[in-house]
Amino acid sequence: MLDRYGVVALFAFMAVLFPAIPLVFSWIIRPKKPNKSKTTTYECGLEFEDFPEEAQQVWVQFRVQYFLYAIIFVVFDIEAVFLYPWAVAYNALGLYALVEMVLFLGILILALAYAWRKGLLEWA
Amino acid sequence: MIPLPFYLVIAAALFCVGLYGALARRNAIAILIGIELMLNAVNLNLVAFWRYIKPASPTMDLAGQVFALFVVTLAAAEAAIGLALVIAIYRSRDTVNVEDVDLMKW
Amino acid sequence: MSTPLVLTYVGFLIMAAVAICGGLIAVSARNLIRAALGLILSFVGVAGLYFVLEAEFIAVVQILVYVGAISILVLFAVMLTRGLMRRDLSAQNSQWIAALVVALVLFSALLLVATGTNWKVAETKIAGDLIPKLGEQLMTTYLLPFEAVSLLLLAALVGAIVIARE
Amino acid sequence: MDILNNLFVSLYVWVADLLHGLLGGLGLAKDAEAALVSAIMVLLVITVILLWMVLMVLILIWLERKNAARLQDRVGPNRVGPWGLLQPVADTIKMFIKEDIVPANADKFVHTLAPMVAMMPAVLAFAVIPWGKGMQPVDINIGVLWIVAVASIGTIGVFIGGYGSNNKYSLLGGMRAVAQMVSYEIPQVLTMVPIVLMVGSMSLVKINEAQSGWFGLQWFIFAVPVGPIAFVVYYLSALAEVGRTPFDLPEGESEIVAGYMTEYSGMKWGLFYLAEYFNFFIVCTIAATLFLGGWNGPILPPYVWFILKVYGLILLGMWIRMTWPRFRVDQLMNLAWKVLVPIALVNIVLAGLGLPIFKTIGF
Amino acid sequence: MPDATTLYLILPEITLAVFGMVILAVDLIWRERSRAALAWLTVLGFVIALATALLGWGWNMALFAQMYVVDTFAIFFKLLAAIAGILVTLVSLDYLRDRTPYRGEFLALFTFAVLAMMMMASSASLLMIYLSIEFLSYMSYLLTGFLREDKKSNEAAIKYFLYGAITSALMLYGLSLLYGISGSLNFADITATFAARNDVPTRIVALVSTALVIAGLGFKISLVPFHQWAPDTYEGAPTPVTAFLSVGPKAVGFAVLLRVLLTALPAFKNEWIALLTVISVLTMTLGNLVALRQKNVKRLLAYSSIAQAGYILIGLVSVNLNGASPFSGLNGVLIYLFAYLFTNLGAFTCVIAIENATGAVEIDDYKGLVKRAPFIAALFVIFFLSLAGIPPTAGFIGKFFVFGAALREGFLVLAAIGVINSVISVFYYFSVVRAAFFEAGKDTAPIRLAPPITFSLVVSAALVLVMAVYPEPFFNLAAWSMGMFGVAK
Amino acid sequence: MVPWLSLLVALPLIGAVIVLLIPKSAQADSQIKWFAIIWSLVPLAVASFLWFGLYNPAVSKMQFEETAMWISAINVRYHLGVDGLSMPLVWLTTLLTVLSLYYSSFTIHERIREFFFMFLLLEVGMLGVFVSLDFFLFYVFWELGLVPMYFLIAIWGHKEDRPLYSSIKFFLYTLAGSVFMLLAIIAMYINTSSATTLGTFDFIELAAKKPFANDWTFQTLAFWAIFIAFAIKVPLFPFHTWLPDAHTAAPTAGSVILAGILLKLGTYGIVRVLVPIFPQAFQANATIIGILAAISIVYGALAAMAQTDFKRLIAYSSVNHMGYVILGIAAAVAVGAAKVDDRAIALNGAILQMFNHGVITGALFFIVGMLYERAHTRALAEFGGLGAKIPVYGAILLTATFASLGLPGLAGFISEFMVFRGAFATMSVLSTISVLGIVFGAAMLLWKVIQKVLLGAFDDAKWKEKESHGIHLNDLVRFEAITVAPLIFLMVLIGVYPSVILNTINTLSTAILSAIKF
Repeated sequence: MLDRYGVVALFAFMAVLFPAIPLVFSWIIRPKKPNKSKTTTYECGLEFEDFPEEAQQVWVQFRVQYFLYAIIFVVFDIEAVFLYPWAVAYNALGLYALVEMVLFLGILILALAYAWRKGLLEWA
Repeated sequence: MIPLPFYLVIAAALFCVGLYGALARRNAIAILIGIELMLNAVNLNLVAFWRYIKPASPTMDLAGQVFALFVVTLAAAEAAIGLALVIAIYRSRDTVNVEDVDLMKW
Repeated sequence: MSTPLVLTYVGFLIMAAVAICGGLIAVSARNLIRAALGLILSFVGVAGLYFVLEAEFIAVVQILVYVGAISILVLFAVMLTRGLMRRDLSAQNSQWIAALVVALVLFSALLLVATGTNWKVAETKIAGDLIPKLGEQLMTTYLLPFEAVSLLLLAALVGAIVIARE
Repeated sequence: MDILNNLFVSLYVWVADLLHGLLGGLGLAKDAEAALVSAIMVLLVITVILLWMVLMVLILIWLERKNAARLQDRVGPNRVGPWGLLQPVADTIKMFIKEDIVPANADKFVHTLAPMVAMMPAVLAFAVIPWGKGMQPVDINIGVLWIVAVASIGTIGVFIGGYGSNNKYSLLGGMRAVAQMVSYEIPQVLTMVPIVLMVGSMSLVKINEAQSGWFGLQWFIFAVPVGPIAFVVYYLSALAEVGRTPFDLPEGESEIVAGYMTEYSGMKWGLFYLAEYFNFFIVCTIAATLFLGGWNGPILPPYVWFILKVYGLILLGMWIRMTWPRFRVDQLMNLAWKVLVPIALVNIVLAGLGLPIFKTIGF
Repeated sequence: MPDATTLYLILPEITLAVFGMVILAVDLIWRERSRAALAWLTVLGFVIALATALLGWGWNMALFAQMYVVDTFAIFFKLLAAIAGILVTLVSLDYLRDRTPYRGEFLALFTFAVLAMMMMASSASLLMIYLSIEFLSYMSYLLTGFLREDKKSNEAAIKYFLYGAITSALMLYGLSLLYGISGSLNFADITATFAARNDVPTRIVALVSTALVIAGLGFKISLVPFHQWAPDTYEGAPTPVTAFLSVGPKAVGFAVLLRVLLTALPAFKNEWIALLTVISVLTMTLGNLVALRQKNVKRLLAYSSIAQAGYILIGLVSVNLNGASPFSGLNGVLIYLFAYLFTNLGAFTCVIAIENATGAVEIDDYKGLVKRAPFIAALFVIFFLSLAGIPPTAGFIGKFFVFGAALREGFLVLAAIGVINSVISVFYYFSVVRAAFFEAGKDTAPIRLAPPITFSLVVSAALVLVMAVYPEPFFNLAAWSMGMFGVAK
Repeated sequence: MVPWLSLLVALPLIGAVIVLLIPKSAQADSQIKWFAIIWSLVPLAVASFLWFGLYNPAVSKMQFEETAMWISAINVRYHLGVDGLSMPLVWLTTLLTVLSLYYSSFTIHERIREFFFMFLLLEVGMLGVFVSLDFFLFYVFWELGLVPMYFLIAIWGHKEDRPLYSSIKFFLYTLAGSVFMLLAIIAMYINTSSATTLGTFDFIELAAKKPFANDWTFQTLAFWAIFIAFAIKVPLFPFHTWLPDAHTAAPTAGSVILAGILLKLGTYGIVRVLVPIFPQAFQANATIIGILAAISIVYGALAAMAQTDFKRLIAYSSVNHMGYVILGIAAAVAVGAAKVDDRAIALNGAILQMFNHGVITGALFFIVGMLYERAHTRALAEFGGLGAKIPVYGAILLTATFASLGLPGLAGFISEFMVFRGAFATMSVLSTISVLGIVFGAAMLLWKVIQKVLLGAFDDAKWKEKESHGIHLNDLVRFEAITVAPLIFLMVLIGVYPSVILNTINTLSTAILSAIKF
């Protein structure tokens, strides 16, 4: 008799183990013959060594768009967190809970509308 | 049950680790990481208290859990705002190192 | 000690170790991505502790929000700002010793509080599903913070976008 | 019939009893023995599930390639084994023995960690999936959220895979993949809310049970209009989240080489690949559970119904993959935020309004 | 579902929430055309909030399961918040015009900031306190960093943010301990717990958590040693925001501190008095001494506002609600805050008026100001006199009651340190006056005042003088506001 | 019932506002000047009418009292009234204001509007202090006078004498003292209040209630807090260091008011507040105060002697002269087997000396100012033989100097004599030492002023040379003569007929002393 979360814990244990086993196994049996050419970074046919020193440090200037997406995502993710207990309890609560949730959602829809209208959802 | 202080000690340790990170790091994002650790530690405290301290009302009082839920939410908002500020300063100053951010004296 | 208790201890200790180790990595790793990974590890450990505490909702929220969302935010921010990360600089600033002292002093104070206080502990069994109760309380007792937090999220979103956008 | 319906449950009980008998001789304390038995049983179950899943994936790969070939008027794999059935096995062996090439400047530790992290959520998600009546490893009251939560760990695997390779294509691919995955996580999460609302629980078992009426045909997909809308939104966003064509931009070969997997080879690549199929499989099981009644269905045993539904969804996904062109990145994001999210939100309100109405008319 | 009474009592909050969202929405819909209208819409919102806040006058209700209290004390701070909102909105109009295209967002966030202030004033639960403080903090961070292209603004915001986040985490830990010891989030239960338990470990918990809470709130009110953010933030933030930060969060920070200390932790009065006395002395002295060296007016006012917090704290540590003495400490704090609101906003409005015209914020740039803008120069003197506590200005009345309370409690040394500090402060305040009046400047072009700025200047100056000449109503206001603490008028 | 005192205080305020409102134009400056001068005559007229017309010198009680509740919560009242102590000072204030404004209208050339505004505001402050009978109100007026004086020194001060430094020094010194007084005021209020009754700020009630009667420590603390505030203003050694700086830097009119009135605020406060309210503490500390006074007297004289700057010399002589006032007060209150008459004489002398010093030093500062206007220097070494060169000026300077050093027949003699006459009874040793101060003072004035400036050889060549730079040593012109004439007249009048004022003072002194138990 294990607690429910004991089972989950065993799953977590296996989640670590399961990907590790083939990795270890293949590490044992596979050949290891690295050379310079193999270990260069893939550059669409260009030789990595040709690049100046600072370019070998891989850094691409990412656009802030990604981050803005992440912000919007975080906000809605949290919204979802609040939606679930509400949904579970909804049956017991009655219609006023709907009103409250619509308020909550309305406020966040405004956030979505803001992002939309300001063009943040365009991947330009 | 495991004694409550076990949790509290872990939370305190985590909190102080976070505090150290927040105070000792150079990079603004690293400081933020420390702060997130601190908030996390507090949440652990709250949940542990919720579980162990006799609830104030006969129906199961979820105050601690609810508080923790809100702390999670606020931590997310805080991270969003803080990182936005970090990005803004990176853009204008090419650094996220708090020691380089010294247009004005601390 | 009964076996379930032993197992609980084992779970607790593992999760606590994960949380603390993650935290240590997070504050000491030079590479910010690794620091962020340490942070995630710590989040996972704390989530595990929540499971041990039978606060499964908070645990899963912890994973969803912290691991799934906040860490993404952090990782993106690191990527966006990493161009000029100087490798020659140490990760710690000049006052790290002071910081260490502060943290240790605080820790000893908190340790004293945690262990020296008579917390009025009660052993309560959690019967049944608490999530409906949680939802109910969110809609009644905690209605005000619930609605306020949505405003806060709206404002934070708008503000963060204004600040961060190009 | 009953035996057939409860085949696996009976098997489980029988093995557990056997174990009890075997361990009885050790003279352990009673609760320790029980714990040990159930631990072993759980590990067994996990192993069975994972082996079964690997097998399924091999079949899936074969199926997909065959299907693709058929639809595109080709033959597909046909050399290894009958109808090329052993092709995936050969591929697997190749993966094991292939050299693992790590770029020189890469963050080796992170590079190795990434495929493992990508794999983890898939395994964790299996913990709550109900394969048939009484055939779920564990029934927790946060089942639905659990799936979403662990799935979100996968994004980190993808991200650090991109980062750990120290290659700008990988990095770009990783970032894109993450942006896409998180974007589609939102409609996916939101669209499950109406189901939870109708059931009043997040437990996947309860959700199954709630769909058991009408001779096993009270599926939520029939709960017009909320159900079908939710299903479509879920299915599309799930496909997108697991990066299936036409949503496979992150690894669009023609655009950014192979995305975050560019620098991966050998078993690590294999793990990513496996995880992708696992995830695809998982979202199909969730879709089946939430909207298609899970194991519910007349006549046939529950687990058969379940597998049938899952396979149906998988085939649907493959069909979509074969026939639709790839989305552009802007279309992709537009679809998520400007179409699916608003629809899902409206759907929630609809469900909230509809439920009391249905209740009053005694539905 | 909240009942009608509840909705009635939280009307000001509802108003501000609605207005904040409407401003955002209008900005989204109209874009270009709405710019000027938005500001007036914001002002309208604050005016309505002010009016509706008064509706709750005389009520003493705990709403939302005791988490949210609408009493005269809260209403006092709501009035304060609304007034600050109106004045700051008015002065920010011209300032923002050339500096940011995101004015709709600015006004919306600002409205939310004022909303958060109101929520802080009413919070009577650990959860609400944390939530509202964070709400206000986030809005403050964002408003501080609102000038994205301005390096100083960025820097100010990031420093503010990092300090704020660390201290609020500390405070949160303190709050969690309070929850742990009492098992409840509500102040009433916490008080009851501490009334019932008085053993040494409990006292230690209370002490540690009080110290941590003071750290968090001390950040908001810029108490030493949690003040380091203030000078940089004040200097770098958009000046209207600086003006707001110097009065708004500070005032409600005190509101929360008062409520926490007086309703949740009265059992540990001796402990927190000892702690706060030290902090008060440090705050006054450090603020004043460092202010002496400042060359930038915004920075100077930042240190000044640190020092002012120290004075106000004198009133807090001298709280003695027994008897009907006019020197109860609490009313000193309230009157002081009210006086400080108008004074400091007025002083900052002068700074903004000059900055709008010339872009200058250094003391040296103020040379010859009296020739260019005699009106502003004269008002500067009035506001500085008030800040220094010299009659006949509002600041004097504030100091009078604060120091009076210290004397009543026998804190002679504290009061003496306080008055010595106020003498020191004259020196740096007058360094601005000196530049403005006695030294010749290069530029002599007259400075024009925009009507909204003139209006708020006149209002501030008038109130600064009126409070001194006719303090009776303000005294009564403060006295009524203390009703919740069981002090009869 | 005419609210005379309110009127008196309000008039300059109204004038100040009108000055601000006079529209800008080419003639605005002269309009402002003449308006302000004429307007300032009104308070003088009112004050004269009150003193010589309505005031009853035989009554020791407050006259023309006005009372109204101001802040009921703390029992602050708008309470005005004058008695024999304040009446002469009120009158002197209005007089010196008129003279200063008149003189300034000829000598101030820049920022006219602000100057006259500040000056009228200053008059409000000074009058307010003299007429208010509520400590709160008193304090407000007390501080109100600070700001205009600060601006007067800083803006119109002599640029070469560091006016900015001097003005802020003046401001901070005074403020530093007065904030402690504020604390004492509040403490007295709290002490006189109880759980059920409000305390009081009223001078008369405070004198009756005697706060801290049972708390010696607190009484002493409060006493000293208030005393130091006043002593700084007087200024008494060792709080005097602001004075020479402020005087040298201030414009002539500013110096006149500073010496003539503002210094009196300190001694006025001591008599008004400390003597009636803290008689015990005063008695106990009278010796210390007497010693400080004696030091002030001697030190002031010696320091004056060491000066090379004419104005600084006068400034230090003020330290010396105000020392007499303090000595007189201290002696009047000190414990000792003195007759009440002796005490009354000492106190009368002290109060009269206040008035006289205002007249004499006011005049002296005018006179120095006039010389400075001509010579653009105040260095004593530069002058010599002026008596012959500019005789009218010389005569006036001579008169004022003699009045200052106490030549019989002139004002200074009467009051100084009375102070010593009374003080010997209780403080014989200190008085004896202080007489040295008189000697030094006389020597200083005779040597430094009369001998060096008026007598001696006039350096023709030097002044010829200076004439090429536009410096002309002319004799007094009409406006200057008009300015000093009333003061010279007063010196003589009081010198020969002191009763005009002593009558008023004596009633009060007797009343004050009779209220004290010896």
